[in-house]
Amino acid sequence: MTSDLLTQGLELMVVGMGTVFAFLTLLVFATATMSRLIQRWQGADDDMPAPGADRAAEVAAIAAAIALHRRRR
Amino acid sequence: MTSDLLTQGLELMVVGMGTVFAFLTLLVFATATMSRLIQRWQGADDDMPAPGADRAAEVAAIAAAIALHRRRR
Amino acid sequence: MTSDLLTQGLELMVVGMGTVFAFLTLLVFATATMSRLIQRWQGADDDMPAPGADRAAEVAAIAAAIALHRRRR
Amino acid sequence: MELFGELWASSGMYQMTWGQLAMIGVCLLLLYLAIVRRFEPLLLVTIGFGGILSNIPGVEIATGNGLLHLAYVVGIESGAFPLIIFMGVGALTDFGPLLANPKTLFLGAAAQFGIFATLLGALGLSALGVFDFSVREAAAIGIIGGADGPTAIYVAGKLAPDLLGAIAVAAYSYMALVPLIQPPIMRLLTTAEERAIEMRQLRVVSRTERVLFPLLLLLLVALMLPSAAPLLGMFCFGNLMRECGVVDRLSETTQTSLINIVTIFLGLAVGSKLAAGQFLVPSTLGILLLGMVAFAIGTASGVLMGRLMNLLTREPINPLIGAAGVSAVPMASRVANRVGLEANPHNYLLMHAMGPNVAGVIGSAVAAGVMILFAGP
Amino acid sequence: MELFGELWASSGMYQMTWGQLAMIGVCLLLLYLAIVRRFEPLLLVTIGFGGILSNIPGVEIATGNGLLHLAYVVGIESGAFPLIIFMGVGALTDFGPLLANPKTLFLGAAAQFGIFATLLGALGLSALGVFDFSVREAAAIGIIGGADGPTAIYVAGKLAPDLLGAIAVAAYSYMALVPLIQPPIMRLLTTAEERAIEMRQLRVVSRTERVLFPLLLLLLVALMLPSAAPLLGMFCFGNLMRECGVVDRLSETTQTSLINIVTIFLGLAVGSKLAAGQFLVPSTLGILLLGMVAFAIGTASGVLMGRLMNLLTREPINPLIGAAGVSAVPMASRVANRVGLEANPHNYLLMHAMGPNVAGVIGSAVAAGVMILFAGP
Amino acid sequence: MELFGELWASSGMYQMTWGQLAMIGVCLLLLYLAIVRRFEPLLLVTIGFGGILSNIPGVEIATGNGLLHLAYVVGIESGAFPLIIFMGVGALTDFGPLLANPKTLFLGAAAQFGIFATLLGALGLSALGVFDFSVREAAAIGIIGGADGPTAIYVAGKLAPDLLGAIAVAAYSYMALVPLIQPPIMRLLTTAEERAIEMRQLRVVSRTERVLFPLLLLLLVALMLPSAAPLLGMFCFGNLMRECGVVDRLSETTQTSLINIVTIFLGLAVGSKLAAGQFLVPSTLGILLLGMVAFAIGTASGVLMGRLMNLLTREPINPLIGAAGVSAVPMASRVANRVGLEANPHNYLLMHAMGPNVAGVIGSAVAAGVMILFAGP
Ligand code: NA
Ligand code: NA
Ligand code: NA
Repeated sequence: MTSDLLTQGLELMVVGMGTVFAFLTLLVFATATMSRLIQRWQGADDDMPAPGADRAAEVAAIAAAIALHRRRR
Repeated sequence: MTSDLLTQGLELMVVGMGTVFAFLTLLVFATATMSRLIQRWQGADDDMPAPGADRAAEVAAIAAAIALHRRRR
Repeated sequence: MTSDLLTQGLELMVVGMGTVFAFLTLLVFATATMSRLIQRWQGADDDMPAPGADRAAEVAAIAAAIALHRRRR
Repeated sequence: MELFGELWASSGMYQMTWGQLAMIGVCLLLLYLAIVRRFEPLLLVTIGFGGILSNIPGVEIATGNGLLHLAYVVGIESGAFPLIIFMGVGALTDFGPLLANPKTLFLGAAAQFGIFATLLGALGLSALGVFDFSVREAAAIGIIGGADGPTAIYVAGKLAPDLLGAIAVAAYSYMALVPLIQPPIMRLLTTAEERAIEMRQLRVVSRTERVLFPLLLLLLVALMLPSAAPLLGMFCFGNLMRECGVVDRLSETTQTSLINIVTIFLGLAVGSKLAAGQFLVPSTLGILLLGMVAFAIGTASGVLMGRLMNLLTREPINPLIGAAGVSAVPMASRVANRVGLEANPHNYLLMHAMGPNVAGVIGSAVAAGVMILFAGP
Repeated sequence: MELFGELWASSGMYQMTWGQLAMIGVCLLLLYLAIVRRFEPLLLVTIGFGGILSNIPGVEIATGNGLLHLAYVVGIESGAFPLIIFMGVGALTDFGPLLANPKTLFLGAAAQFGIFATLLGALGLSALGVFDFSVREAAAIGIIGGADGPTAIYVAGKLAPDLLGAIAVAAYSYMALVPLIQPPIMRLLTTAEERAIEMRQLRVVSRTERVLFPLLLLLLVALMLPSAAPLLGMFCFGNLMRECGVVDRLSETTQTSLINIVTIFLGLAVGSKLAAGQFLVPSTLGILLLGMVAFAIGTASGVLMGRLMNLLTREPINPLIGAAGVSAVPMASRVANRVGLEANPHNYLLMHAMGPNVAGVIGSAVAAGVMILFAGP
Repeated sequence: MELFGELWASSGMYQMTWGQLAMIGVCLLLLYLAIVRRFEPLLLVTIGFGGILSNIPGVEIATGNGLLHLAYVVGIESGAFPLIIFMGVGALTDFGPLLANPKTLFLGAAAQFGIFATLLGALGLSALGVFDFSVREAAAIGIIGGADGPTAIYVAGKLAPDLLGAIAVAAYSYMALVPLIQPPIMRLLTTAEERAIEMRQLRVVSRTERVLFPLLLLLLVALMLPSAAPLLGMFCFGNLMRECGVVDRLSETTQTSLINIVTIFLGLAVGSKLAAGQFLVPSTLGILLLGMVAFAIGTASGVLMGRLMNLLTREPINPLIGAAGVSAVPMASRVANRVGLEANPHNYLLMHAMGPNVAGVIGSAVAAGVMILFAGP
């Protein structure tokens, strides 16, 4: 019972944080892509040029880092 | 059954349009009368004089015409 | 039954007016006290000085008078 | 085609009873008083129109799944609408004058005598067999003397739902008639000298006092008379939102959209009780009669209390402000002011009358608490 | 860990049906029409978004205790939301042009022919076995021709709840498409000379007339057609609040907060009927088709009636304003005005079209009353 | 007369328990914090006052047919109030900063670690026998770490209604205490150099992006995590109304009247859960304790994630904005800004912190979806 509770808790934690990160990572990619497309079509109502490619790279790096970082815990 | 449905539909159409016209005709007369009375009492806050009589005549003419026009259908 | 109704009515009247007066008398004292304390602490955002003491006296007088006045009825 | 027959059989001309026709006439009268004479228009327009709708034969409006009946069940049977209105009234109430001169609470207390005298009267008439009011019904009728719409509706909803229509109509009609009912009584019971008395200017009241008062009142209610807590609790809540200064957006909405929306549906729901079958009964006549009496007695006892206080206190008190003790905010205060000006053109009683006036609201809510406690379920 | 399995099994990607995907597409289209093309945005945004929510698999939103389903039960099954909206529409309606020229009511009557022709059509198709609409369903579909959202929703809620989603979508979509649907029909059925006719300036209407009209209308409904009383009663109530001048705070709230709040939840609730299971059925196609027909016939009969009246009356009447008889206030009036200006640059029909336009609202409410009376429960 | 006896027996002084007295004290404290210290006044005033009403003995307010209990059943058991509030929050939210720098979503994700750590902690304490929380209860308690009132109330209503009072009080109290709780943690986990980092100015975001984002988010939720759809769906709906530009009247009402009205009744309804019997139990202590822990851990993991991202990205990122990932909009952003200014007087982080701040709202709603999915009914 006792250990059982803890196991459930651990599972929920892993799955939960996993879902949260997975979902928000997806959202980051989706949003970045959307913005890039919109800017390509409409062009130009932004101050700093957003070179989608390397931003996507950054994002990937972070995502990877997070995975690592979470495994450490 | 088939013809039955159509009969019901026809009845509903005749009765329905009949009611709509009857009701709105009544409303036309009632409104015209109300306005005429109010203008007679208060008089004068309108631009074009509204000689109730011939308006009522008009209305009657139209009502008649409608009846005709509906019978034709 | 008849007299019974009246008795109930009389009782309700006495208890009712009693409660109303008791409650509002308490509220008068409580309010007066509250205001006095607040004015003592913050002091001074009012035009006429409110010497709590004699006001309380007044209040007492009135309360007494009411009791009298109600007994008379 | 027999459909035309059905149409005729379903028409109002065919189905309408004389009672319904009469009630439609009564409601048109209420609309006239509200629109042309500007008597309590917010409630008389909504109640009056709701009443007309409720007397249209052969259609579910004030019954079954009709909108007005739903509003009645959801808002009045549950007590929600009057309580929300009371919250709004609290958010609209300025306790400043009362705090500047708390003694005026006694005037608000005295004026409630009308409530209990009427209760006694109603039971007396029942004892004489003129009417047949139970104690509960008599209590609900008495509250008309409180001259406070939501309180009357709340109590009637709890003690005598069948009389709610008549009680609400009486309450609002007489509140509307305050300018006609009160002055003669006020003149009758005061001397010209008394009416001419000018009162001391009210002191300024600090924000702290304004914020603490609703809490003080609430705690007293909690300790003394829990049965008055729903009404006075919501009233204090509205007033605290108004005065605390940190939830202005809630207070503002409560004073406008919320109270307006609820007023519309409260009025329509009350109107649903003006259906001929329920309204055109002998007891209605008794209610209108007794309500008038309650009003008169309340006004009288408020004025007499004013005279008494003027005699007992060093500080000059104009007895006219006692009449404002019946509530009917702010109409009763305006009346006191007007009658005062007749006697003395420099005599502005308006602010002084606001004290007893809001005290009257508290007083009748307390009386309502007593009624619900002793006559209640 | 099997939890990830559960997660996947509960995901939309795993559970979503093609129907739901398709409906989400349809709803995105509605949002596009509303946001980019500005077609009836108030309703198409709320209905469209509610539709998307209702097609998300595996979660209670449009079902059980989901918010949208609760809104549907509380607001539409009870009929409350459309009636409140109708009250708001009444508070937003100016009967001036109608009062200045009451004859235009005939145009509002004629345009309702679309409703009954469609009813007949729907039954015809069922007779031919193309669709299988009951009389009730046919009646509810016909009301689309009334070009009046709340009326259509109210009737559908009473006569054919299963078709409500399709009917509401059809009604609002076609109301949105009025500027595309009507002009060709109007040009087809009128000569250039007729379209160029300039009408006499409307007389000024007194406040008394404005105040009495809603009461007059209500009494006529009460006497003639009680089954139309809920809709027209609330409509008149809103209009009386607007015109009587003594309850402006209620009228103002009705025109803003109240109608806005109810619109939001009405839209979401209607959206709950766009769940794939209910919406993606053959009958929906029939409804969209018949709704379009109803609209066209209504427009046509309005215009023809306009020609007839122009022939019969000394006073010049531009037949184009007949097209406004279908309601769709105020879009239809703007359309009449635009088409009129094409034919004659000095021909401003807007105010003249408002008469038949609001008459159309009354007309379709009367038709709704007839339907509920004869096809109803 | 025995009536006076009854009166005494029914009085609060006679009936009140020590527990009720204590809870009234607690509620007065909440009112003090709200009114004098201006901590989350909108909710603490309404909850606090509702709590007082709920501890008045011998009267139906928070029970039976009492107004507060009705509000609880209608608005919170059904989940309607928190969802409507969430719609309002959506209509008040500007996603501009988030769209200008979507990476900040990772900060909003990291800060949710507090939720799950607390869940684990609660279960640990239960395993140790200190408390006795079920998995559901532990999940509901964890959500306090989301620092998002409506989300916490929504989840508690679904998973642990008995704990709702304590959870709501904890959530809003700690959101109110953000300016006291967060700074020490933020200073502890960052170097002065990091706190001094200035971030690049945010690009301008086009209207198209603003309009499409809520739809994009909704579709992702529909595909990935339907159980989060009620909360995030209403959130996106509010935001779409705000940004689409064609339903401004609906958006405006949602941001004012509607959210205000619902806030009032939500607060009162939550207050009904502060009745002594329900609130004064050991578990409440545990909840307050764990809530605080959840907050601290959430803040910490947000800040650490900020450091990590600063190391990994070419673009400078000030770790302080990570603390805003817990939501508590906009308080947490102001705190980040203030702490940033301490370290570098030219360092304005407010707008940069708004990104993670709204990301935190999304993050905790996603976490709530997971909880409801796995711990839910
Ligand atoms: Na009173
Ligand atoms: Na129409
Ligand atoms: Na959060």
